[in-house]
Formats: sequence, structure tokens, C-alpha cells
Amino acid sequence: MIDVRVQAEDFDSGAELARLEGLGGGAVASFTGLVRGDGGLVEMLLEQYPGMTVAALQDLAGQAAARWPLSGVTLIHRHGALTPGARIVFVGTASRHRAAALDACAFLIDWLKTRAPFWKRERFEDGRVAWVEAKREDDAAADRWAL
Amino acid sequence: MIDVRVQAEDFDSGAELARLEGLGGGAVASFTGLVRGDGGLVEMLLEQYPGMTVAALQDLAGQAAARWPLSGVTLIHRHGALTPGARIVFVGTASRHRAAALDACAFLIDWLKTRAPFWKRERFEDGRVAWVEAKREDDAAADRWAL
Amino acid sequence: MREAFGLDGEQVDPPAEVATLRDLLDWLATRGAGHAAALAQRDRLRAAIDQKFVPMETSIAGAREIAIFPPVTGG
Amino acid sequence: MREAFGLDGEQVDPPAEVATLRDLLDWLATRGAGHAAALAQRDRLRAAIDQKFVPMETSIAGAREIAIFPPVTGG
Repeated sequence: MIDVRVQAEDFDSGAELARLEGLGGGAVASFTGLVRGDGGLVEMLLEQYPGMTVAALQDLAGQAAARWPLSGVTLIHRHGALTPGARIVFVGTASRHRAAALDACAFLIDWLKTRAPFWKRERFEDGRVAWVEAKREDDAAADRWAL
Repeated sequence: MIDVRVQAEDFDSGAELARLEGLGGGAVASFTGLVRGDGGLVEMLLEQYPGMTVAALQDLAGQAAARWPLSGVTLIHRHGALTPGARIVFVGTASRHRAAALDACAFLIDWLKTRAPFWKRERFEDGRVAWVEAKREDDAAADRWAL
Repeated sequence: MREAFGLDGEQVDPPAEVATLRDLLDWLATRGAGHAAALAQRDRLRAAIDQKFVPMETSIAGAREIAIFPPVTGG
Repeated sequence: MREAFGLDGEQVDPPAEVATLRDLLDWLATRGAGHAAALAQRDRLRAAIDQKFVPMETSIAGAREIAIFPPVTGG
């Protein structure tokens, strides 16, 4: 059961978690990423490449399901203008085994960071606007899952 | 913010997740363990060593908070008679950084499995009753977090 | 353990040469067939003194409550 | 990229020797200062052909839509 959503609206991570827990899998892991209000950040604008985004996320979810025995994968990624504290992304995995659920969840967020067509732009109190630079450490985190 | 609970009643993992997401941390990871209905399992009885259980869980949560920069840790473990599909345990961690939240969550469930004073007894359709044997692989999973 | 010993707990007064938890287990194992069987796989057991997990090398001097467990299976 | 190029997209008709994505980037970089600056850190860029991520060695023959990105920062 793979469920991938790209949307401007917020989502209910608790309801997503409950749905995965209801699959009878024994183990459910989740990750939620939220906007941090660091350095006077007022808004984070998430741009995507719309024609590609859902397909890219479905591909990532499919790769996770091929590598680990998962009974469920949920990937939700927001786009548009988000304020501090807002949810950006949810990754949820269900499996019979805790290691599979935890590893697949970590894998998905690492690969989302480096392989999903989203770009972040930050706007600060003082009017400054800046694209978020990709981090080398994110590449390193993604690389540890290489086959 | 460390929140440790040992209880017979079910818990609302969605509400726990939402609370951790509200801490402004940027990253929240969670793990839920549930009873699997394998092999005709009818009931899982979770015994604890009551005088020790809460203190042992608080110690584990404190160790996680000492090793990773966490803004929140929630540990809930049930005891008593549970049926297939029931939640057994919830681990939730909040941090500024996704690796800290994910690693602390995996650490806590691995150490809970090997260092919290709970014992599982399974009752099956055919009347058979058996204590769950500790798994060598759980020891190995816990050992990877050794200092 | 409880089932193997056939009891929930017991009051014991070990001789002076029983200094550590490991000594205590060795001494308990001599106290009957049930005890010996329960303590056969001694290297897998864990112990707590006064409700804190401690290593088998720990001195039992002054201990009020000693608990001996099979490996835990929580989580 | 969009800002550096000063445009959202463009229709190009590269010469026949431009076979792969890497060739295309090299050729685009010759088309003006904005293009050259945008493509300066070429080894960090990623590309998609017809909305699928592909390596820079991929042939562009038959491609309808080619997208060139800076490193993504989602998640």
C-alpha cells in the first residue's frame, strides 16, 4: 500500500500514523519535517517541478518497498508558502519488523532530500530572500543507502 | 521535555506525534510497536517489574537526551493483556536535526528491547502458552549503540 | 524464573564468602534442583539490586532487594 | 537557474555534435554571459529528460523537454 501526495494544504500526521498502525504490521516508523524559524525566518517558499514531483516520490516509495518488506508507505510533501512551525513533509512506513520500518523511513527522508524535485527559498524579517543551498552532508546521508 | 509513561491503557500515538511536532524542533521521528497476530496468537501478556519500570525508561530517555540534541522525548510502554493489533510501545523524538531525531528514536527502541524490565508471554488459539525468548539479533541491534 | 524456582521471592541469608551477584547465583544454584535448572543458563541472566540494573560483578553488601531476570523482551 | 538565465524556458536547436546532456550544457554555456555563469558549477547540476531524472551522459536524441536543476533541497 503506497500512498504518495504532493499538496499545498497541511496534513494530519496523527491520522496518517493511525492508518499505518491499522495495517497489522507490528512496526510503524514515521518522520515529520517542519519549518524552523531560525534567524528571523518569516516564510519558506517550496517550489517544485510539478510534472515530475509525484512520479519522483512514487519512484522513491517503490524503491523502499523493493528493498524492505513493507506493508505500507506514506509520503506527503507540501509545496508553496509555509511559515515557521508548519509541517513540510511526512514519511511513514509499516512493516512486520522494526528494523525494516525504521531503516526504510530514514532512507526515504534521506533520498527525498537529494532526489525529489523541490527547492526551498527563505524570506527573513529584514526582507532578505535566499535560496537554500544543498548540503554536502545531505549527499553523504543519501549515499550511505547506495547499493 | 522528557515524558515517560507505563500504563495498561491504550494511548493516542497521533496526539503524541502532534505534541512533539508542536515543539518547534524541525524534525520529529516516531516508532510504534504493535502486537502481531502470527501463528494463531490470541493474547500477549506483558509483565513488568513495577518498582523499576518507570525509572528504567526514564534512564533510557535521559541517555538519549545526553547523546543527541533533543527538544522532546516521549516513551510510552503498555503492560497487561493485549490482543493482536494493539499498540505496545511508542517512542517519539523531536530535534532540530533529522539525523538526531531518527537515530535517537532507533536507539530508544533498540535499548527498550534489551534493557527495559518487560517480559512477553503469548497465548495461542490451541491453548498453548509460551514466554517470548529474547533474540540474539536484538542484543546485536542494541550493541551497535554502545559507546 | 518465578515458575522454575516455584516461588515469587525468597528471603535468603548467604554465607560471608558470597560477595557479588555472581557468587550469589552460584550459591543459589546449590539450593535444589529447581534452582539449579533455573540458573543453568546463568550467562544470559540479568540482575537488579534495589530496583537498578547492575552487572553480575556488583557487590551485594547492603542490598535490600535483589531481582534476577531472564533476558527482557519488551519493546 | 531560471533567474540566472533570465528566462523560464527556451526552445533550442543544438548542432548535431551535441549528443548528451553534458554536451548540451557545454554548448548552452557558450550562448551568453548569463548562461555561462548559471552553468559554471556544472558538476553540481542535475537534469531530467521528459520529466525523469537522468545522468549527464544520457543522449538527448528525441527528448521533448529537458530540465536543468540546481541541487534539490526538499524534505
